[in-house]
Amino acid sequence: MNINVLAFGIAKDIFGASAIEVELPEAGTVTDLRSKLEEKYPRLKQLASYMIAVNDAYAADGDALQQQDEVAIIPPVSGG
Amino acid sequence: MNINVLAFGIAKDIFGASAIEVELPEAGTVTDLRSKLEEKYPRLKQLASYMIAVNDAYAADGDALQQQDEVAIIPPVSGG
Amino acid sequence: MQNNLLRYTCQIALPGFSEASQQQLQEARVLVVGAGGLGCPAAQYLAAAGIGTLGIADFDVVSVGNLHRQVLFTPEEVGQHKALVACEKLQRQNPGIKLVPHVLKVTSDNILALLQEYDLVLDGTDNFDTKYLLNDACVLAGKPLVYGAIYQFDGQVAVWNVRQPDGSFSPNYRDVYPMVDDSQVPNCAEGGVIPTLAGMIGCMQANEVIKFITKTGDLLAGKLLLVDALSMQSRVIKLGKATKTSISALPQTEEVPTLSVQEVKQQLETEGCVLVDVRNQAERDTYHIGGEHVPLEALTEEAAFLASDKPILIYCASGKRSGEAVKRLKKMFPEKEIYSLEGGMKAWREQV
Amino acid sequence: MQNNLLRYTCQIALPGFSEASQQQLQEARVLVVGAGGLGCPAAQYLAAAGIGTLGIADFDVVSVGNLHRQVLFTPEEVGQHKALVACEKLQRQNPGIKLVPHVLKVTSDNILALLQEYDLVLDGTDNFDTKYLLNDACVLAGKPLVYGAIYQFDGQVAVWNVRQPDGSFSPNYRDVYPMVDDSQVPNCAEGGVIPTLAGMIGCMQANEVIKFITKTGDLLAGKLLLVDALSMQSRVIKLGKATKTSISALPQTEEVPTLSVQEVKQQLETEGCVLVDVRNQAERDTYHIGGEHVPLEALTEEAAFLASDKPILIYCASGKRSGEAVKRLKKMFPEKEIYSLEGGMKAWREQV
Repeated sequence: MNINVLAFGIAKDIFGASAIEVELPEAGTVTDLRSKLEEKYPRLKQLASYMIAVNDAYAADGDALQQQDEVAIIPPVSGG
Repeated sequence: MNINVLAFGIAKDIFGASAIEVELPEAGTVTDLRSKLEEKYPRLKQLASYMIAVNDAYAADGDALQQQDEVAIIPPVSGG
Repeated sequence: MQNNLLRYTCQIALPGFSEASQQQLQEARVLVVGAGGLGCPAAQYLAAAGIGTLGIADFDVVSVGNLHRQVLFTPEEVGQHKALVACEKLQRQNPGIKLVPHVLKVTSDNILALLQEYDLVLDGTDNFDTKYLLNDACVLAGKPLVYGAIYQFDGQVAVWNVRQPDGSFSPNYRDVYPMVDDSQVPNCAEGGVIPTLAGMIGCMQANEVIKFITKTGDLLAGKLLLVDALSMQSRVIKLGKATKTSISALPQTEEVPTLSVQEVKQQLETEGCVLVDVRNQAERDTYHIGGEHVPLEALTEEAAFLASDKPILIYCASGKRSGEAVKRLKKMFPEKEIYSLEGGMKAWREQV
Repeated sequence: MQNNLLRYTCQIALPGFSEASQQQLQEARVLVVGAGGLGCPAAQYLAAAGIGTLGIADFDVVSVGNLHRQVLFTPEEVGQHKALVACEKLQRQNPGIKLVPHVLKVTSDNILALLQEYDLVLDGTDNFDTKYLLNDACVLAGKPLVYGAIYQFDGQVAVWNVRQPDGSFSPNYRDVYPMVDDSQVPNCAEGGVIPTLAGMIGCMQANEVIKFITKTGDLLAGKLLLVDALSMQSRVIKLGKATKTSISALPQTEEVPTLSVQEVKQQLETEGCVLVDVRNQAERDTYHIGGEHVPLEALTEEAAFLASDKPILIYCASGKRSGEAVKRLKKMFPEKEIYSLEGGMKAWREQV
């Protein structure tokens, strides 16, 4: 399945776009998405942590994803 | 059909609630909704104008409504 | 980098920004109408960001009740003209820009001349009459208007009348609200307002100004942003691409005869006057200064007080409903001496 | 109404508010950590609204590059301590409250003692080390933390560590971001920030403080608000009801040896030092002050410069990556004399 992934903050720079499509196996999980993204965008892994939200709720690593889910990558921000 | 109507600003005071249900005939329009609301809540008519938004878009008087539409009543606000 | 740009390093570093963007801000001429809850934060950020010419129009003076949300003012400045105090402070904040105070009430007689000096207007006003006047004047002058409004915990922001690539103009206030009976909509003096919402909405307006001038991001043109400070949920309502209204003349500003608190005190001590309270029963019960009680809705039916040959002074919470009452009565009895108490019970309690 | 409440009439009039709410605000003790882009507007509105005891903690002095978004400061105050200038101005804005300046860098040694004086903390800091320190200290002290953060056009707001009716605490920063490699996330000095976003987010933080103290509305507890100033779309992410983290000790504050611009100039004119630029190639190409160029990522592999017996001065755009570089090198070579240039190239260009 193809998951539409929205980028926030520095993730926009890392992806070079404000949204990307990621191909995942059926019944893929948040962990699968993380691995796929970090493989393609190593800088994401270097952040040490970033939040994945699915349909505007925090998603834990084991959560299953579905084609129509709205997925957002929300990296930390430190400015003040 | 039953339409769920969200209230903003002074409409919350007028309805006495932040959301109400309104019974409309099938294929009812925005005009039908206005009449129904103004009949039940005369103060709404006294505002002279208020916006009705359907699914986060401005709705003109003739527009048809559907059961699952999210309808919002957005009265004018003047403070500064 | 030039020395005078050091101040702006952190915004020039933004993606899509450059020294040329800063130059656009420096060349821009922005008029803020109303130095109140919205105008104060908006003007602070426009000055900080380097808008080259910043006009502040307000005829009013600072009052104690302003201070909980109008962050440019201190108690020491109560009684001074807001436009002058604001310009003086903002000039200290950024000596590299030009500040222009306009101590005047914008009216149908002066607004078009005033607009000629500016590229863009920020609406920091607190009443429908001035909101419609600004809207219609900006439409006639072909200039964009960054609108904001607040009440209790609800705020609105939009950019009206932006020229599109096809030559049409984006919707304006009359596309959304063709007309309003303003006696039916309470203002902040009556219903209250949370100060932090004024700050948010004023900053959002300044943000749209900067985006417009530097051509950055997606403007709130053809859109209306609604903010709820209780839940911090907000939504953007789509209004369509182009205006459907046609505006060909300004609404004429009606002069309402008013008396200040001090003038009323003097009048009561000398020849006296008939006091009429047009607020509702609950407001009357909380506090009043005597006289007849005729709620605004009942005014034209219960105008027995007009039989007196003394001047009539109408009062409400803020001067808004009493102004409306004076307008209505003056239409029916143009020769009668009728006044509205300026600032209403709020001003009375501050000054007596 | 008492005379000292006149200032607050327009917020006491709010639905759900009363004179008792104003009394709650008067009795509250709020600590704002960081008087920068977020702390300035937040403190302005907290002072205006009548928070009875308002502490401002900041060790830094005003610099020219702050002025585009830190609206409490003027060019005349460059070089003065932010906490002192802020408290003096806010005291004039509201003489009826107590302002407490804390000119200090919060560290693992002093934060818990400082928190004892306050009921609630507002995070106006600009770096991950202090954000984690505040978060963990508030969790240990059982006090809520109103978090805010900004970068370019993106902002975040949340209220961490709120005690729930069942005795559990709402999520905190580590539930969302367990740890961060801060050298990988640019700060505002590097990537820029739009000043109006700082204003919006600071006002939203002050708004959550007022809501918390007066028990009004729905707090952003168990939620994270994301704001995009380019489109003005925002969304609220649900984080769950209770924290899943367990925090039992504070992260120890690491002291990074730094040299100020003036100290570096003096050093270069006397015994000299080895300059190392840890920025990326594009930044290097735009402007540099000489020395070796070793991007942070390559630092530990390409540390030939360590062979010199002169002191080593590492520099970047803002002092953040150079600080990180010093920490890493000090771990490997604790006896070496290695410094970070305080404020980086930004400070250099302002002061040389």
